[in-house]
Order: sequence, then structure tokens, then C-alpha cells
Amino acid sequence: MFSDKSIAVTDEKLVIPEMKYNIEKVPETDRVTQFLKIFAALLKETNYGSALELYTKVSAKCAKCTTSCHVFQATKDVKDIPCYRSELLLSVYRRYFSLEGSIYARIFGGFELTEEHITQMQHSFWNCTACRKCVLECPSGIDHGMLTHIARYILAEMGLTPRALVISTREQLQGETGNTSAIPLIALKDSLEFLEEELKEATGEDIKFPLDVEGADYIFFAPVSDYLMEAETLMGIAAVLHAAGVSWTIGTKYFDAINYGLFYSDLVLGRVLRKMQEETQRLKAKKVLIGECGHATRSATFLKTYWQGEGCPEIVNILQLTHQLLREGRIKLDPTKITERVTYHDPCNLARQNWIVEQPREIIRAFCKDFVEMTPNKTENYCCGGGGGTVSIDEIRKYRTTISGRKKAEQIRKTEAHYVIAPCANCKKQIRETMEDNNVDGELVGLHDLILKAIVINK
Amino acid sequence: MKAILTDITKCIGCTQCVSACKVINKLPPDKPREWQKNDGLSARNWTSVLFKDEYYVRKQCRHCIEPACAAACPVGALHKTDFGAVIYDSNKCLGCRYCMMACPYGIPRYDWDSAVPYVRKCIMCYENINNGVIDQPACTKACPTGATIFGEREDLLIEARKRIKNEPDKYLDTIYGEKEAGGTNVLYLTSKDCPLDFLFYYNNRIEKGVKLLGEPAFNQPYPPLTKKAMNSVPFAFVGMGAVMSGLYWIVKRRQKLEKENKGAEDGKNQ
Amino acid sequence: MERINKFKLVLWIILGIALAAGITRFIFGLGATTNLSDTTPWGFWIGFDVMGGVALAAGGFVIAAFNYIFGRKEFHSISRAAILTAFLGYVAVVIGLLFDLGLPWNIWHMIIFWNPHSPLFEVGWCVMLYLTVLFLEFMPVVLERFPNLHLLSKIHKVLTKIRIPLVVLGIMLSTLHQSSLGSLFLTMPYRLHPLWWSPILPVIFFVSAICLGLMMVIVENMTSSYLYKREFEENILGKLSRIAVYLLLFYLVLRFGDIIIRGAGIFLFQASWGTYLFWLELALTVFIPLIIFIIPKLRKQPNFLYLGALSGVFGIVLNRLNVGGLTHLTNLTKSGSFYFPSWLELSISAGVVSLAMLAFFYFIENYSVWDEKPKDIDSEPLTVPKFNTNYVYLGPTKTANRVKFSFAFVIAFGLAFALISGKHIYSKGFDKTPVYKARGGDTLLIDGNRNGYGVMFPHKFHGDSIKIACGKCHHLNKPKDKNTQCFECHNDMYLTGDAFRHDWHTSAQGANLNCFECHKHNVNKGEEFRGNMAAITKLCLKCHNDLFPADVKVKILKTYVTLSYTDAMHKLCINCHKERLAADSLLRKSKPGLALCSNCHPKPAQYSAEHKLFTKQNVNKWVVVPPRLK
Amino acid sequence: MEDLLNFAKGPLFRFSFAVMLLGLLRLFVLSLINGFEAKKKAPDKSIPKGYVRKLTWGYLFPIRAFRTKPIYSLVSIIFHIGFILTPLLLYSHALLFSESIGFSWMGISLSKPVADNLALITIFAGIILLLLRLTSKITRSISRKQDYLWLLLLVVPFITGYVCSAVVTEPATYKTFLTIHVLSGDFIFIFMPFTKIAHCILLPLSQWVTARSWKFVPEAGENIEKILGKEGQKL
Repeated sequence: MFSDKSIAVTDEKLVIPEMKYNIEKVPETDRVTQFLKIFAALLKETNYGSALELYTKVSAKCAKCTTSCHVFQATKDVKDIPCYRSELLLSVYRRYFSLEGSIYARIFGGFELTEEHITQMQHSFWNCTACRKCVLECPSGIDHGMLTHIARYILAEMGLTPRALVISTREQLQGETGNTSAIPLIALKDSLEFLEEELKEATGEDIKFPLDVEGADYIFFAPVSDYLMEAETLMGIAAVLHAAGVSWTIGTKYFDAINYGLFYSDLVLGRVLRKMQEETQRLKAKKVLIGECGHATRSATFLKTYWQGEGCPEIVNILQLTHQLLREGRIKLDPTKITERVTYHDPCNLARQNWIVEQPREIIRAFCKDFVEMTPNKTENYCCGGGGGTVSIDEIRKYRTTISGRKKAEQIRKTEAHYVIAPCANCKKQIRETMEDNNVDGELVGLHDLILKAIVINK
Repeated sequence: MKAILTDITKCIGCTQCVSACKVINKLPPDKPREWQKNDGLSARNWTSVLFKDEYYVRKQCRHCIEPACAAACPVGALHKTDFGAVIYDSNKCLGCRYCMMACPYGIPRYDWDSAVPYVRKCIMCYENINNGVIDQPACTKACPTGATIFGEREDLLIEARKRIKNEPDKYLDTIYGEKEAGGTNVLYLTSKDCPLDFLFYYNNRIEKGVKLLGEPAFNQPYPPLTKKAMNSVPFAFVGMGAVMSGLYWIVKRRQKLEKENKGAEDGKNQ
Repeated sequence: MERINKFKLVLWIILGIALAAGITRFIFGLGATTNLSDTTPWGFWIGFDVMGGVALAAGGFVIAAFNYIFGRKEFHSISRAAILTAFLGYVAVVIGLLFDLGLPWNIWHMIIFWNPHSPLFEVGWCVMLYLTVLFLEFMPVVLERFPNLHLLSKIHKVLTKIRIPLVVLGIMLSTLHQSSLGSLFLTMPYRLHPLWWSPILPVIFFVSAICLGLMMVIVENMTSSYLYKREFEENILGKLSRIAVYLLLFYLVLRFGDIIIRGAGIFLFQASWGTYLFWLELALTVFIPLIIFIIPKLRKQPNFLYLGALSGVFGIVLNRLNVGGLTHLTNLTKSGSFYFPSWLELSISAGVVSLAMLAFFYFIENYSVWDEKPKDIDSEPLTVPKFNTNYVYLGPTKTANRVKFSFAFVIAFGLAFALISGKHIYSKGFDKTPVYKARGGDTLLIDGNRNGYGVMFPHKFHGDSIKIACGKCHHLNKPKDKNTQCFECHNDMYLTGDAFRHDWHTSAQGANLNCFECHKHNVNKGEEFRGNMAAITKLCLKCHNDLFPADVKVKILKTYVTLSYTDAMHKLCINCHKERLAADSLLRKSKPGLALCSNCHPKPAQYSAEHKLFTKQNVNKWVVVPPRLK
Repeated sequence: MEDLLNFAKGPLFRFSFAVMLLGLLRLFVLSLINGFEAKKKAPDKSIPKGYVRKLTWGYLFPIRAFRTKPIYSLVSIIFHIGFILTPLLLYSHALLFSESIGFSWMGISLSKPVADNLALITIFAGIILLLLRLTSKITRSISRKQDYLWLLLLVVPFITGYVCSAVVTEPATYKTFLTIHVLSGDFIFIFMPFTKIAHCILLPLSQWVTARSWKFVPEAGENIEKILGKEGQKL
């Protein structure tokens, strides 16, 4: 009678693949004390305590978050309810770090932190893609995304991080190449030369990727995987910047925008951003330009926080810049080029807080005839399913595409679009795999891939 | 100055004066409280009748000629009028209750149960008489036996002496209020069986009849007790200032000299 | 948990209790919260908060005098703390005074309405001015923190320049009001116990204030040093104690000289409460400190030094309490009610002191009151304690304190607020004494004499044969209740009541009405409920068509407030009975003395003594006097 | 029974009311201080104001709530309205306050029929909420004990109050129900600041605090390493 219709997904029997990722090193035995110690250190040094203190008081357990969680809607497993997952951490906080909770525990007993609880957290918090869609629904105002963030930080300090993430960050911070995909500089230069040739073929123009130009307006950081997998996006960006005559550059010492710190560790976040700062200061760039990537853009905004010294530059996403250039009339797009149906996927990190929502749509409307929206869209768009760094864990691809990405696949299928635009490196990889595994027709592109096709470059 | 003379021997204890007082001053009904002194006076009863040794003694404000309460009040909320009454200005009052402490008869009462309390006591129907509503206080007017009467103080003193003279066996040869505490505007005549010393704090003394040095005499008014101290205030103030400045000057000079000496010695040594 | 934090927790709990008491005092007035009475209008708040507080703060001017005027620079290191103590002490005095004053919002009246003859007026002015001076003396410590702000640093410069004049002014003002607090009591020679009242009371107060100032500095310094685990200035405190010896000896001579010259020596060796208090006070003030301070062996031990100074502080505060209220003759003799402060009074005073202490700690922790700030306050070491399963970590000390203190504060407030008895507030000092019901038709049993025995009353006969209208006796009949008794309306023996039973009319067992079925709705729209009750209220007859018999003459009452049972008996019943007696022969036969006072009051003077109302006083018996019996 | 009722109306009521009022105030102030401290610690002071404001207003006028789970939202909103208005605006409660604490709001009160009906509606809303919680597997799985207890505890005073006001006439039963009514009310007050009902005062702050908490402290990461003794270690 009172069953919840909104969460019903048309579904036969669903086989849930095991969500199991590889851990770099197994932590020592007494994980409980270790967990609490790290938690305490975290509360002491960071700002999360104020939010946790509030959440433990207001959490009402109404289950409204279930209506917005794509993972839960696919699995129907109570362990995937955002509120259930948050309670895993909140109960620890309530028991060991809040006055009322500890008094209650002393009188009535109750929750105690155990090894099993930690194991449960270890799995649960990596199931969450930290898309923060549930925040919009929660009547208590709990940011489940933040709780995931905190819990992952603690787990990371214990060493319970997926190996894939650790390897890439290690390469980025301590490796020789200094980027997550371990591309040597020579390879980068090679591929850029190749891209320049490609561009010449496509547009007939001599479009350069300027390397190490001091004093440029923009220093460009792309998610490094783009150089390997999404070259067309880079070409599109180069074309746009060239057409508009923007002075920009790519640093050779550090050129990676990816920052997995946002997903599991503030420490890593800060260290990566320091590298970004060093490069920006070396080339004396006026602004920081981030390529098509959600988490990279959001983590780059924290440059303001981690910038040492005065004069933090403005951080601009390429979508914002292209939109601005389009408005100013500095680039022209041919409205007749793209005739296929197009749909747009909002990366969570860009759209959730109503940050970059309208700009890409205006750009698309300028040169695509048949643009359809997904439902829901804009700030409430579903996550691709690979958020929170899970996209880079290859051993759980099955889980990602069939469970996390299920909702997205349906959404895309409903639009019947040919082109699915996802201006985010993570989303691109995830959606492409999802479409493959779920047999969804269509082609996944970045926004600038399409722009490259439609851009008109006047001499 | 107007005054009230109460003849204890004539009082029949009908408490008509109490009712009349309540009516004219629009006082609400009284309920006995823990904090009342239990002599019948309260913030809502400005006069009362005590039952003492087969006699009835009416109690009310004595309207001293030199009232201690008026001298004590820091803001002058209480003051003595030429009419004879000691009246109270509730707009000035700040509720320090020093008047209640200072009164040698323990008369002023307080609105203890109110969040906005005032000091309450008999004001000899001052305002009503001034406005011409009545020609004498309600209590004297209401008295059926003429035990309490109103008039000029001199006239009443003459009347009192006359009564004592006429019936020396009946009356005690004292007019209460003529001299005590510098004289009051409420006078009492009493029977020989019933001396009224108990109305005065003087008689609360543990050792009766002991007169200590410095204590005021029976008929001495109270305000001068503090006046002496108050008069010396400016001298103390200026004197202390002068002494302190002088000391400071001397000490500083001495230090300076010491320094110079030291400097000179140092110079020599060098 | 550190010492200081534990101590602060206690202070916060006290503060919570005090807040509850303070709120009650401002809602319900002084009578509900204090044990003050018309006999003892001044009590603990004047004695401790004001007089004690001012005396406790004397350390400020004494140390300032030694440091700046007498050139004893060795006291410099404790002068800031002493001045801070004085400043906070005076602030506490003013806050305490706000509770004690009946009309605290009129406290500024002293500025515009002058009565220069009043010692209290002088005290008030001096305290105000001295508070300002202390504020200016202490300001530099606060301003030091902001050397970059131009305006503030300018003020700082000016203040340091005029420091010496300020100190001199402070000493002058202190001299005045420390002594004037004694002058307050000059006007009540027969109120105070002869061992305390003296024409030189101002001088005694001044000298004792200086003694107290010195000892208070010792106590304050050692206490705060203990709490912050800091080395205290043993040297300086030793010097202070040696100065205190001379002053205490002077005080002793002054006190006994005064008593003996006045001839009050006979009171010294009586067996009475007042004398005991005197010897206790002197022992605490003079004897214990003198013994400790004179013997070097004792003086050099911190524990004994502390004990001596503390004893002196308690002694002189006890002196102020004694003068302020405890030894008033109305309190010591049987002429009045005995005054001892209620727990609400004590808690408010304690709360004010706690507030001052917390402020003191705040300044110590945040400003350079001492030469060096207490350690471990600014920065926490980068460690987290070892966790076991019982451990609870509430964040850095500051955060944890905040959480704990506020929690303790709230709980203490709640408990104190609950414990403030409703009885004290609502009975207005009196227990309710219900009157028993006696219903009947033809014949009623009336406990007319209120002696526990019923009196037969031929009720029907009165209606049928004598044909008195019911309303004559039952001035307000209840609906369908033709034999309403006196007690129905006069339902309390001594308290006024409500003739219209609102509670019955609204209750579910009764008429189950809501307010607006009788009162017009526009009472909501701003019309005063009390202002014009008749205009907005429905008449009883609108609902009760058969309220009165047709032939009855009804006395219409203007108010529903009824007199107490006793009052009503005297005014209404007795008159009625008298009339009936005159007319009726039957009653005259059965109860000839029905209208006589002696029926109810057989022995007027003794009757009162038995009764609860009059149990408390023994002297000054006051009774409601009936007309003289034959 | 009489004594218990008097205790519940007197001391216990005063205690519970004081704890409720000051306790909630304490939570609010503590959260505010926490928020401002977070602001002080983080170098980046900006927050997405429009987003925070939009979500915060959403709590007071929860129109958005109807899009997902409309039945639940409607019932819950009705329950909240009834729960706030009925006890607050009943004349008897104003009377209780004036007798026990010394202030009240006698001037504004609901008429009896309105209050009765509102109480009935609230009771039904509460029961429906309980049923919703019990029948759905999802809510059942995430509910703690207090989630059921609260619903029951909140509904009890309404039921007993309604019974007292409109059903019983027999004095003994009336007294019993009234005692339960007052006692349950007291317990609600006492537990309010320490359980999830604190949301009544904390909700307006939650978005602001969240936004403040998202601001990182730059030194935090390194300091945590130091605390944990992992300084200088490689990843």
C-alpha cells in the first residue's frame, strides 16, 4: 500500500557482481584503534567536525535519499542507501566523539566499533560515487558526499584504498613522469605533434599546442588520460583557443589536471595542487584553465585554499571560457554541421551546485539542431556511475557498468540520441563502457569534439 | 505643621481607621505573607491596630520632623513637606531599601511579591488633602470615638498636656513623639498600664538602659548621625589626594637623587 | 582534564544555577526568591555582593598605591592582576546590586536625582567613578593587543601618560567609598549590635578594607597560580604578608579600643549568638592570620600562607555580612523573623562571583596580565591520546570545554529551575486551607464555627417559612444549585477566590466550553481581557435560563473576586444572622448566641496563637480584633 | 496520582522546559560557533550563497519535497504543522505556562473545535507515518530504535490530550490520562535537544555548516601525518 513507486526500476533478475577492489597493502591488525586515532586527528585538524556534529543531531532516517541514488535503485540493497552508509560513520562519531552519544553509551551501552564494521565501511564507501545527488533530496540537509569523503580519507590513512588510485597518485606525486597515466614528456610531445598534423588536416589551419610559453594568459591543464584516449577533445580545445586568439600554454614540467585527492585524501589533494601552483608560477600564467573534466575542475578550485603566498590566479573551466568566447563572438560555429540528435550529460562536480549548467547548453544550442535533455537533468542529473574515482578501478568494471551505470544507460537510451556529450574525462570513460556493456546505441563524445567539427576558422 | 494625636485610652479597636485608609488609598485586600513583620503593617496596610495589654495601639508612619528615611534616600524619593507629612515619589525610587533600614521605627514596607516593587507607608493623605478631596486624613475622620485626631502640632501638644493634667491617674506623663528622635508629627497619649516604648527601636536593645558612648540620646534626631561623616567627605577626598601626590613627589625625588648619587659614584669610579 | 578546566566546569554549573535563580527573581520579585522581609530589608546581597565585593576589590588600590606612589617596583608584576581583580570585583558588585535593587532599571537615577546628604548617594557615585578609573587603568592591557590600530594605540599612549593621576584619583575615590560603606550604618545605632555599631565605623571599614586588599591579592595570586600550575611570586607575597601584620595589629587595636572606650565591653563575654559571631569574626580576621604571618616558619610554607590569607579574607567578608544584616537586633532578638539567606540568594551571589572568575581567567588566557601567559593555552601539541573503547574525544581542549561547559550549564539551569518551589512563588507565603463541603437540602450541616463540628441549619425553613430570598444569603447562586454554601465562593480560608468557576466551565467534566463561547472573539484583536470584562462577556442568564427563581431578588455582583472565608463571615454572614435573630423566635430559642463573636472566637488572644497563621511570632502579637466582648 | 500530576506539572515541567529551551539554544549557538571557527580556519571564505539559501528556504517551505515520495511528504508536513500549532496555541497550555513559569501567550489561542480537529489530524498523520516506516523495507532497515520511539512518544500526548478534552467524563480516568499527557510532554521536552528532534532548530544552519565544512584547511593534511607519526613517509 505504501510501497515506494519512485524507486521501482523495470527489471528482471539482476545479478550483482561483486564489488571488490585490490588493496595495495593490508593494514595491521588493530584496525579499530587505528581508525579512531585517525578519526580524532582528522577532527582536530580539519573542519569536518562541525558538519558531523550537526549531522549526528539532525539525521532523521526518512529514506528520501533512496529516490535519488542510482546505485541503490539498481541494487535495491539496503546497504546502498545513502543514509544507511552515512550512519556507518555517524554512529562511530556519535559514540566516540560526541558528548551526548558517549553519555548514552555509558548508560545504555550500544554501538561499539568492530573490525566487521570497518570492513563494511571499507566496501560501502567505495560503492558510493560521491555524486551528492542525495543532498538535494535530504530534508535534514545531510551531505552524504561529504561523509563519504571523510570516511574515505580515514580509510586511506589506514591504507584501505583501491590500488589503482594509489598507483596513479604515487606516479603523479613521486614518479618520474609526474602524471597519473605515467606518460613521459617525449611521448607527450610526440602525440602533440601528431595532433597538430591531424588538426592541419581537419581544418587546414596551423594550430599549435604552445608548450612552456611564459606569461601566457592561460595555463592549460587537461586530465592526462585525454592525451591518450580523448585526443579529439584536445584538438577541439586547441582549435577554439586558436580561433579566438587566446594566448595559452601547456607546461612541460606538470600538465596533469587529474587530482584523485578529492576522492580519498585531503593530503594528496593539497600536494597535487601544490604541483599545479609550482607550474603556474614557473610559467607566470595569469589564469588557470582546466580541460573537460569535472573533478579536476572542482579540485582545482581548491587551489585558492592551498595556494601558498599571495596572488592566486582565477580558475576557469574550458566550458566557461568557450561559452564566453562564443558570446563575445570570437569564435563562430556552423549551425548546420551537426544534424544528429544530441544529449548532454552533466558531470556531478560541475553541475550539482548549479555552477556550470547553462553554459554548455548554450554552446550546444548554438550549433546542434536536435538537442534533447535527459530526465532528470541539470543539477539533478544522475551520476555516470564512475564518480568518486571508481572509474579508474578496472577490476570492478562489471560492477560499474551494470550497477552504477545502469541508471545512466537507461537515461541515454530514453533520449535516443546519437551523440552523448559528457565534458568530463571520468564520465567519458565510464559512459563509454556503460554503453558498450548495456548495448546502448550512440556515440560518446566530448563537447569540444563536436565543436571541432562545427568550428569555422576565419583567416 | 499638621500632626495626628492618638489617645490610646480612647481607642476601642474597631479598626475603622484601617478600613478608611484602605478605601481612600485604594489599597487591595491584604493577605498575610511570610515576609511581613506581622504588626499588621504591609505594603497594602498603611495603618494597623495592635492589641497590647488590653489596649489597642494604632501603628502608622510617625512623620518625623527630621526624618531619617529622607536623609538616607540616595535619590531623594522620600522628602518632608511643610505640611508635615513625609511623602514618597515612586518615580525616583530605585529600590535600595535604605529608607527601611534607616527608619528608627521600622515603618516603611515593601512590595516584596511584585516584580516592580515600591516602598509603601502612610503619607498622611497628603495628596488628597492638598487637592481638597478631604480636609483631614481618612483615619482621623473615620474614628468614631475621637481617639485619633488631626490638627496643628502645637495645638495638639497643648491638648495632650491638658488631658494629662486633667486625669493624671489615667495618663502616663509622657507625650510620645514630642521629643523622641527629634520629635514626630504623630503623637501618642497612653495609659499608665501601657507604655509605648516598644514602638521605638531604642527599646530593642539587648541590655536595656545601657547607654554607650557615641550613641545618640533618646531625643536626638537621626540625620545628623551621618551628617558628620558626610561633611568630612570633601576633606578626606582632598586630603588623601594631597597626601598621595606629596608622597609620590617625595618618593620620586628620592629615587632621582639616588640615581644621581649612583651616577655620580659611578662617574667617580670610572 | 586540567585543574583549571575542572574548576571552570564547576563555575559554569554554578552559573547555570544562578541564571535560573536570577530569572525567577526578575519574574516573581524579591519576596519569592529571597528570605528578605520587612524586618530585614537588607540581606546577603548587600552584605556579600556589595559590601564584601567592594572590600574584596580593595587589593587594586592598595597594590597600585604601593607600586606607583610608594615606588615599590617589586609589586609591579602582580599589579596588573590586582587591578584586574578590582575591576572585575566592581563589575560583580554592580551586577549583584542589579539583583538586589527593587527597580534596577532606575539605577541611573542616582546621576540625575541628587541627595548629597545620603551616604548611599556618595557610595553610588564613588563606585561609578572608581569603576571608570579602574576601566581606564586596565584598558592599556587590552589595547596592547592591537598595536596596529592607529586610534587604539593613540588611546593607549594617552592612558599610559595619565596613569599616575589615575592611580591617585583611584586611591582618593577608594578611600571615600570604602569608608562610606561604614557611614551607611551610622544612621542605625539601635539596629546594629553594639559590638559593631560605632561612630568610627567608617574608619574601621577603611582599615579593614586595606587589610583585606593585601590578603586578597595573596589569595588571588596563589589560587590562580595553583590552577595554572605556575610558580607564584613567593617573595612578593611574603612582603605583602609582613605589611599585613602591621595593618592587622592596627586594626585589632582600633577594634578593641573602640569597643572598650564606648563601654561595649560588657557585650564581649555574653553567651549570645551575636557574641559568638564577633569572636568567630575576629579569630578569622586577626588571630589566625597574625599567628601565621608573624611566625616566619609558618609564613614560608605556601600552604600556611594561603590559609592565613584565606582566613583573613573570610573574616573580613564575615564582618561585612555581620554589619550588613546578620547581627541586626531584629535578627538576633525575638522581635522579628530570623534572617538567613535562601539558597536562591546564595546561588545568585555565587553565580556573580563565578562570572567574575571566568572573566578573570579569560583575561589571563588572552591578554598579558601576567609577565608570561599560562602555558599550553594557545597551542595544543600535535598529538591525539591513545584510544581505548571507553575514551571519548571531543576535539581540541577549547572545543571540548565549550561542549562540556554548556552541557553542564544547561543541566544545572534546568535542575535549579525545577527546584525553585512553586509554593514559594504561588502561595504568596501561605498554605491553601480548603473549606470542607457540606451539602444538604432541608437541613444543612454547617461548620459555622470552623471548629470541626457541624451545626444544624434548618435550611428549608428559611426558604419556606421565613421567606427570605435565597439571594440574600446566596448572593450568587450557581446554576441549578439552590443551596450554594458560603464556601462555594469563599473557597479558601484566607485567600481571595473566584466566584465564577472558570476551571469547571472549561473542563471536560464540567461545561466543556472554550473561552470564546462566553467571551467575544475580539479579545484577540487587542482588547484587554481585563479592561472591560463586562462588555465582552456573555451574561450567565443567556445560558442558564432557570438560574434564579422568578420571585427572587438578586444582588448583582460587580466582581467575581470573592473575599476569603474569614473576611466574608465577618462582613456578610454575621450581619445576616443578626437580622434573622432579631426577627425570628425559633432560632433565638435554639441558638441564642448565634450572632455572638464568642461563638467563633471563644478566646480571642489564644485563638490566634493556636492558629497556623500566627505561630511564628511570639512578641508583637497582632490579631484581627473583634469588637470588645462584654 | 495527584502527586505525580503535580510533580509533572510543576518541577518536572520546569526542568524539561528549561532543558529544552536552553539545550536547543546551546546546540544552535555551538553550531554557529563551529561554523565560524571553520570559516576562521579556512583561507577560502566564499560559499555558494545562492545554493545554500535555496536549500535552506526549502526546509521552511518544502514544496520541492512533493516530487519524490509525495504521500510521505504530505503526511509529514501535516504532522509537523499539527505538532507545532496544536500544543502551542491551546489555552490550557498557556495557562500551564503562566502558572508554572510565569509567562504565557493567553492572548492568542486556538478555539477548542479547531484544536480538537487539529489534534485528530496530527494523530492520524503520526500513525500513517509510523505505518509508512513499518511497511517499507527500506525505512525499516535504516530505522534506529529512537525513530520508532519518537513517533510514539510524539503521538501519545496528542491522543491523551484529545481523550481528556473530548472523550472521558469520569474524573479518575481523566486524571490518569492527564497525567500521561503531561508526563509524555515533559519527556519530549527533555529529550528534544539530545536526539533527532533537535532538527527543529538546527536545520536552518545545516546547509551553511556543510558549505563551511567543505572548505579545507591547507595545513590539515600535513598535520594529520605529523600526529599519526607518518611525517615524511612516502605514499
